[in-house]
Amino acid sequence: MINLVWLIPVLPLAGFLINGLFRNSLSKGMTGIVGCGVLLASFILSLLIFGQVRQDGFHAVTVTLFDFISVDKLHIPFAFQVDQLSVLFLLIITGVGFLIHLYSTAYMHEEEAPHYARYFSYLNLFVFSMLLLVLGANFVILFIGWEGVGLCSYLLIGYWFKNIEYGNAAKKAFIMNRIGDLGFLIAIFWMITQFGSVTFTDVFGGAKSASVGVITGITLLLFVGATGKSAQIPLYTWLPDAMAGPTPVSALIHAATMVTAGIYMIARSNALYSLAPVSQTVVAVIGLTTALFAATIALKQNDIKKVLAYSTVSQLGYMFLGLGVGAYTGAVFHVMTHAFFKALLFLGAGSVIHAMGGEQDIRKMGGLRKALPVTSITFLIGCIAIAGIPPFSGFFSKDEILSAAFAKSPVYYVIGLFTAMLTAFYMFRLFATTFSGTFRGTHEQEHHLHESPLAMTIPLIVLAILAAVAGFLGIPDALVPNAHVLEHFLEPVFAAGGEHPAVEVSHGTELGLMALSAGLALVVSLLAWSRFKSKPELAEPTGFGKVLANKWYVDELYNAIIVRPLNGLAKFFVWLERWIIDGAVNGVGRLVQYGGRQLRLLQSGQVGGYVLLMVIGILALFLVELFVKK
Amino acid sequence: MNAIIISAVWGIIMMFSGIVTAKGSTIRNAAIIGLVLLLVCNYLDLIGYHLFPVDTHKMLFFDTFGLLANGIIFASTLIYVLLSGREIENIAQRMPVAECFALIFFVLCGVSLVTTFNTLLMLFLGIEIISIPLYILTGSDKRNLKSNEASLKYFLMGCFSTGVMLLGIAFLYGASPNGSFSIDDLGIGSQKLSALYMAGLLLLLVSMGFKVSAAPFHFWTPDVYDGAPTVFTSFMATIVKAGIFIGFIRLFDETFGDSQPRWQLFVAIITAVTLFIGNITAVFQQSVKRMLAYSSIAQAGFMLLALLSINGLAKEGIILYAAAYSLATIGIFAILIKMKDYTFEGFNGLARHQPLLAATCTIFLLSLAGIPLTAGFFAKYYMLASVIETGHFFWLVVFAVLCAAVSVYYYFRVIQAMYFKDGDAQVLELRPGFKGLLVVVAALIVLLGVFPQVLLDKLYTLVYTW
Amino acid sequence: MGITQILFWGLSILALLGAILVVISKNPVHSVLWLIVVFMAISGHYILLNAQFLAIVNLIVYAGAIMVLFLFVFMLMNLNADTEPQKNKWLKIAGVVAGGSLLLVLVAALKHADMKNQLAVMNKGEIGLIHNLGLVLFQDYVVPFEITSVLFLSAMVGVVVIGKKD
Amino acid sequence: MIPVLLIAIPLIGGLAGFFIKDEKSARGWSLLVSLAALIVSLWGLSLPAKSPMLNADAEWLPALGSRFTVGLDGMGQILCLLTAIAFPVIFIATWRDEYRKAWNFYALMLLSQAGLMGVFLAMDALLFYFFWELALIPVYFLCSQWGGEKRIQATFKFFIYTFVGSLLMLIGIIWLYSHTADHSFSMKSFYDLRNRVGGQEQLWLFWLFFIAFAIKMPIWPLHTWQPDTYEQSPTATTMVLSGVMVKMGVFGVIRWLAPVLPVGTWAWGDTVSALCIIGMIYASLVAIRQDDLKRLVAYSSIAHIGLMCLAIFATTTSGMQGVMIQMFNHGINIIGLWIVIDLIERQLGTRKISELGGLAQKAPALAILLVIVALANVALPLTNAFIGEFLLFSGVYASKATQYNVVFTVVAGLSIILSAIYTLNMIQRVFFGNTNTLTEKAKDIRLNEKIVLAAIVVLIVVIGVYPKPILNLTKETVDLIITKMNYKS
Amino acid sequence: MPINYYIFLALALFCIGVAGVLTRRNAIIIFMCVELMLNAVNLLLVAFSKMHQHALAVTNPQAGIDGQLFVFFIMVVAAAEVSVGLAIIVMMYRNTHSTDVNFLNRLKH
Repeated sequence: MINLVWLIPVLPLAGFLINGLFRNSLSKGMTGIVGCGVLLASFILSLLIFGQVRQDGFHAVTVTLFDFISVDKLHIPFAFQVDQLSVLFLLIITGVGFLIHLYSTAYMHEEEAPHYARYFSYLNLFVFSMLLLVLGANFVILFIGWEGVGLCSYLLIGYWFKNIEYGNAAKKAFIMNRIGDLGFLIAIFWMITQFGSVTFTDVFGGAKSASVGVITGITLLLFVGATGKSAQIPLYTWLPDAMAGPTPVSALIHAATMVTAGIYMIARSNALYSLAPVSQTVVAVIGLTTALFAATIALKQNDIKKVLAYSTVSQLGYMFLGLGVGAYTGAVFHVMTHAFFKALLFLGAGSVIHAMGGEQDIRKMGGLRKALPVTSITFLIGCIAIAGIPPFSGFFSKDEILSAAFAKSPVYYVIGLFTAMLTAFYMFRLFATTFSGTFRGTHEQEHHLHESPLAMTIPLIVLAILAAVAGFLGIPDALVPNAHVLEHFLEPVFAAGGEHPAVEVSHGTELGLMALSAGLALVVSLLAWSRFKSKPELAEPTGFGKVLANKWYVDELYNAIIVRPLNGLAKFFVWLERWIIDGAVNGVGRLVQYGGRQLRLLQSGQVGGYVLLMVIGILALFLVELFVKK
Repeated sequence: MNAIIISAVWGIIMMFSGIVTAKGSTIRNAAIIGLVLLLVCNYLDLIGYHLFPVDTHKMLFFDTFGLLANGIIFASTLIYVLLSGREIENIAQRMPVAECFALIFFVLCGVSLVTTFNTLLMLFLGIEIISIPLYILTGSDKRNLKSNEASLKYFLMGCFSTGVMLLGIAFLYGASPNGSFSIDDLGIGSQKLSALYMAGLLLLLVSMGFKVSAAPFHFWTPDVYDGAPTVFTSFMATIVKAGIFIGFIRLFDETFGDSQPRWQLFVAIITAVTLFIGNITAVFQQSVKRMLAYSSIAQAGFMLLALLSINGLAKEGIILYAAAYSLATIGIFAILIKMKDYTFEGFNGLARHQPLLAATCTIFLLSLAGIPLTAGFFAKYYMLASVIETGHFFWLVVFAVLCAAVSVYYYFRVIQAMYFKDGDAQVLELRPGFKGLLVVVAALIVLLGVFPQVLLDKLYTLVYTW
Repeated sequence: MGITQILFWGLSILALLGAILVVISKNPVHSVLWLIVVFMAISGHYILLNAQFLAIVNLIVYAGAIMVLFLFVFMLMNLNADTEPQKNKWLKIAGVVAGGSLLLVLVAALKHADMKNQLAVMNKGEIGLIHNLGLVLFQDYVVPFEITSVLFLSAMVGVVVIGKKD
Repeated sequence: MIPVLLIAIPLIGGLAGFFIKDEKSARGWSLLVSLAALIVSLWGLSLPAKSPMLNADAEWLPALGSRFTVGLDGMGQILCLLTAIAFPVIFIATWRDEYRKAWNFYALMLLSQAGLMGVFLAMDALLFYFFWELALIPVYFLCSQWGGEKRIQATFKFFIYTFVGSLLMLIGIIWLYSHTADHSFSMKSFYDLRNRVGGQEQLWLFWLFFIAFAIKMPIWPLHTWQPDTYEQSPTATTMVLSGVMVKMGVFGVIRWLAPVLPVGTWAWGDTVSALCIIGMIYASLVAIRQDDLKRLVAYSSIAHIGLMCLAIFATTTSGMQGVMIQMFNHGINIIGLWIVIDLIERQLGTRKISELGGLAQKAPALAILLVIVALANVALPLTNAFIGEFLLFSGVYASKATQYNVVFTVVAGLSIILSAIYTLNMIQRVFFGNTNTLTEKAKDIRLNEKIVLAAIVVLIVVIGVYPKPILNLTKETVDLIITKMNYKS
Repeated sequence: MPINYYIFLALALFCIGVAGVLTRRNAIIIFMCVELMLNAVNLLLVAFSKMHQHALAVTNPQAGIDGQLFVFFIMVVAAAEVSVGLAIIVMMYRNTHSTDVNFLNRLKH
């Protein structure tokens, strides 16, 4: 069975090719069937493989397809590694991916057939890349998928290519990703020189004998890659802009794929990070900062998708905090739960937007609860989950990270907790503004309001269930001993990285912390709910609120310190090119011409002059003879 | 000896042919026969069959180098007459054709002397025999003030350089240990040279430099080449120059060869100046004819490299260079004569009206520029290689190639005008034979460019078995 | 200082003086005449050096034939002093300076020549006599001698061609 | 045998082409000839490496010590294949371009192919120089005759520029020749020179060669001929220039410089690398600000070639392998880009990015194909260029020839980002957004163009996924060169 | 007489000739100055000839005779040159009615 693992990515690839090549001849129905069908097939395959992997005593299996690059002593096979971590991700990707595909068949139904097919082919390609990323048995295959998802995000964000703004957002995503990718790439080169290989087993095996400095360097560079892909400071600004794409795409990017790539990669490299405490600290600090930072911005956003986007950035920050403090399982756990509730939230938002005829500003919504019952309920579940209110999934995963952070340093915990409160606040602000109160849109929209079709609601319901119950996969020891299914499942992967450095927190403390965070989340949620239930925030924010609404002016800052100087430099180079470098070349030519014009004057036409010059020539020769020593 | 006597005699025959017939074509045919005869006899000489066993009392020495050079020169002259001979008749309203051909033969006689001289006296006489007819040919367009002016300038400066040369010879005579002009006796060896000897050497360098238009003794060249009737410019710039160059090499090889390190620097300076002035000044010319005059200076600069590094490669190379340069220049001049307008603009759009003419002209120009696949490339190759072989004067080599790059600029201006610019280049009437011959010349150039050894094989074996 | 020395110096001064006057005379005819003086002085030198044949030839060919040709041409053209406009003063100075420096440089170059004890013997030796010269000329130098005929032929043809009125 | 055929077929075909005074037949003829060359090249690929068919040797200039020695080693195979593929592709892609006196155009194109083949096949220094120049002449005529408005000046600059370089190289060749043990131009004698030419001499000899190659590649700051020439040339010629001709420089360094003058190469490695890197960043930045599509691609080419040159001087096996494969890839990719640009220009009569926009609506197939080619240009994984650049960068990073390898990698790596910027900018501004009055009337591509571009895309992906055959092909050459470059051994 | 005297005398005459060529504008006079130069050389050759005779008289009674013969040839050549030169000058004069060389500047640059 495991040998068929290559089918898992190949099926979406086939879907991509079929939909892409025959986009003009396929009907929408066929397209949808192909697009979703391949994902479903992959999901089933993943389940089957999962069945094998979860058996006790399973060791990671490497499936080599062919020799990819083989130069000198460096051999990079095109190989897949199947182990607990990759299977878990496989399930998340194909499962959530399938739901999103399904959802899309309805959501995108108004598109023309060729574009519809194009959309699905992109989606399939996206999933293919992501699968490649998690399946790759070495860093290069991982990198291929890594860049692949970057490309697909570019294509999907810019899906409506007529709009130049969307195009810019797509471009920004790609370029930001590339900046991170460069770090990743250099890390790979470093590994090659250091270990002579990029295969996970070789690298992790060799890491113990390498110096801490080297490992720190490599891990930091890898982290640079991760900040790009997973939208961490300083490379996070592309993600909120990426809302330009169709909403299901946002769901895909934010929930199941792409942004989790960074988490996956660091989790995968836990063996390296465990050896580099400095890197871990950096990861934790950056993660935490990002979490807080994004959360503050989310407070003042009015675009339904933007709020969700910043919440994603913030949640990703959590995951990095988890990775940084050594709670790899917690981070992966959070990835999973996040995949569920964030997909749910985005799809719900999509449903809202669908109903609103494309409107995304929450200030123009309100009272949608009645018109969209399924959507509103599932959305509420999502909000509760993300806010960390027990017993929904978000609570468990977030709590695992927070307790690990507390063990590392209380400061981490306090900030993390504060961020969690902010999360609860802005999520319920969003929910309250959108779904309760009175409708604030146009009459036309009001008439148009309707619950979404089944193809959209079914994924919502499925995801809502998952968001609600997935937390039970990771019940902390403090509550029920040995109930942490996920930790046991993933143990082989993370154990390989060495002992967990986190100082164990006593169960009592942990329970206290849990109660504190759950209580605070609940309180803040209710606060927000009541605050915005009937009096939504409609005015333009002022003062500090304005700073937040404008995202701390980071885009403007980047523009001023990077984009503009770069443009200036480019302009200067163009000038240099024209006047100095080419000028020098042309100058030589002109000098020759000028010389010709001047020298020609020697040819005065006067015999006397000629003879005089001849005599001077003779004189010169004799002077050389007389005075130049030989 | 065959060539000297036959050229002199044929000159006299040509002189009298004017009495027998006034028909230009007959006279020209007679000249062609004479040239073929010269070639044949020279070849006989080359393979050791001497028609006139004259005891020259060591005044002349016939070696392969000289005879091969003669062969090249006669062949070039033959091609020249075939291509442009008819044009001589066009200036013949003022100038009897027969006499012109007679003078050309006398010049050839002088050239044969210069290529085979063995005493300074013969060199002197040879140069004078070359020069005097040339003064006249230059001025042969008697009503044309430019022609007059060119002739007088050439004459005055030529006499001056003769004076310089004689002073040099006198010094050498004074320095020679046993009072002789024979170059066998002048070779003093590599010991320290007397001041007299050195002064003589320098003066000879100057005067020979003058004859081959090496800077700064080149000033007559542009004016004379420009002023002279184009058909004779072609003759002067190619055949005569090549001939004198052979003599130049011979003089410095046989006479001063042993003291080469002593005078190399001077040659290097002159070469550099020549290359510089020739190439740079040519850049700004508006008339193709005058550009070719400057280019001939530039080419002389390249040939001087052979003088700098007299060795096997140089002597081989100078023969090839002479051939390559003469063929290409004769070809271009033959085309130039057919042009109504000698300026660069006059060539605009030639390729459209006369594709064949333009194509052959391009090959000639490429050869002059030294692009591979043409004889000019190997010619330049040999020159550079000979200097590099000596291991000194590397800077000069680099300088030479930079100048060669400059030369591309003005040669390609013609190509640009012909091919890439619009215009209607006016061309005089062309005979099919003329075109055919141009193609043959171009083919020869390409042949030499691919297999230079065709020409050099004989020389090579001889040079290295010496 | 014997008679030969006195003659040497006298002739030398005469030659130099004549030469300078050739250059600076305004009237071309005067120049020609001064040139004849120079040639005579040089012929005198030849005689001193026992090269009688050359002395005579010099007188006959140069002073006699060639200079007369010059005079003819002057008369033909009716040239007199006024027809020659003044050359640019600076060019003139440059010419004189250049000529002077050439002399200086040549003298400097040859000053140290090892010629101190070399003598040009005077009044001795037979080689300058027509008998000896003739023998050598027609034996060893027969080739160049014949070759000069080509030179003359070409000069003749040239002069005829150029001089002929059309 | 095969090398001779590879040179002779286009040469004779080209010469014959001058006499086919009919546009259509000339076009067909040239396609036929180039396809014949392609078949021969493929035949050559199918033979084992030691096959005697892959070499030919004949007397040429015995007195000069030069022989007509041609042979196909791995590097030759790959570059000849590139040349052989490029020409038919170009002919098909520009099938509809109109030329005045088209037969001359096609004949000259074939002649340039012969010259290029000769360069890649020559195993004798003088022969190499011969072909080096010969490849230039037809291109000069092509550009000057059929180019844009300022073609004469632009191509003339190009010609003189390259001519200066090659003359300097000629000096170098002669100098080395005169120091060979057996007075021979053969490659073997040249490779044996490393023990006979002292370090001091190698220091300056290096530049004689390198300038020639650097101009051809081109390396900053000797690159200024390139954008002008690309801009002014007819697109078919630009494809030859950028697709194949710039590889002459890279090839020259690998075959005739690095193994011959290892000390010089080592000593100047850092300097040259610095130039390459400056060039990469510089060209990328300048590319960002270009409005003319051709100029943009020209500058991007400078950046890419800079990376190849950088990797050569890294003296690592993987870097060198990267150069080999990247030479091929770059040729394929850039020809693809030119085809697209040519299509746009032919349809709309402009290359100005600012005048275009929204083409993806009108020409979706074109847009998709361009995007793929452009992504290959920015070295996205699973395209051929990724393999190349990955190896190049890893080679540079692993270099032991320089102590600045990390700096070089990082700074050069910035060009990856910059290349994404200008490429995406270009795609966006040409294909995305709304149409304007000009692009309103654009149509999608025709079948022949689609086929050519699709073929290129297939090549891009196939090599990107399975580069092994090509890597294996050049393995031996790379090992040889690296061994020779390691002068200490 | 020491040979040096003759050398310097000849050089002086030669250089006066050169100076004449440089300073005068009349073609004929320039030509005459060239003749002056040739004569200086002739004188030098004869002097050298006598020097060689003196130095080599023991071994070769004919020593030095080459110099005098050379002078003879120079005279021959000079005569030929003069005829051609004067013919050219006359031709020039016919067209321009001047023998001024400064007048000759149609050809330049």
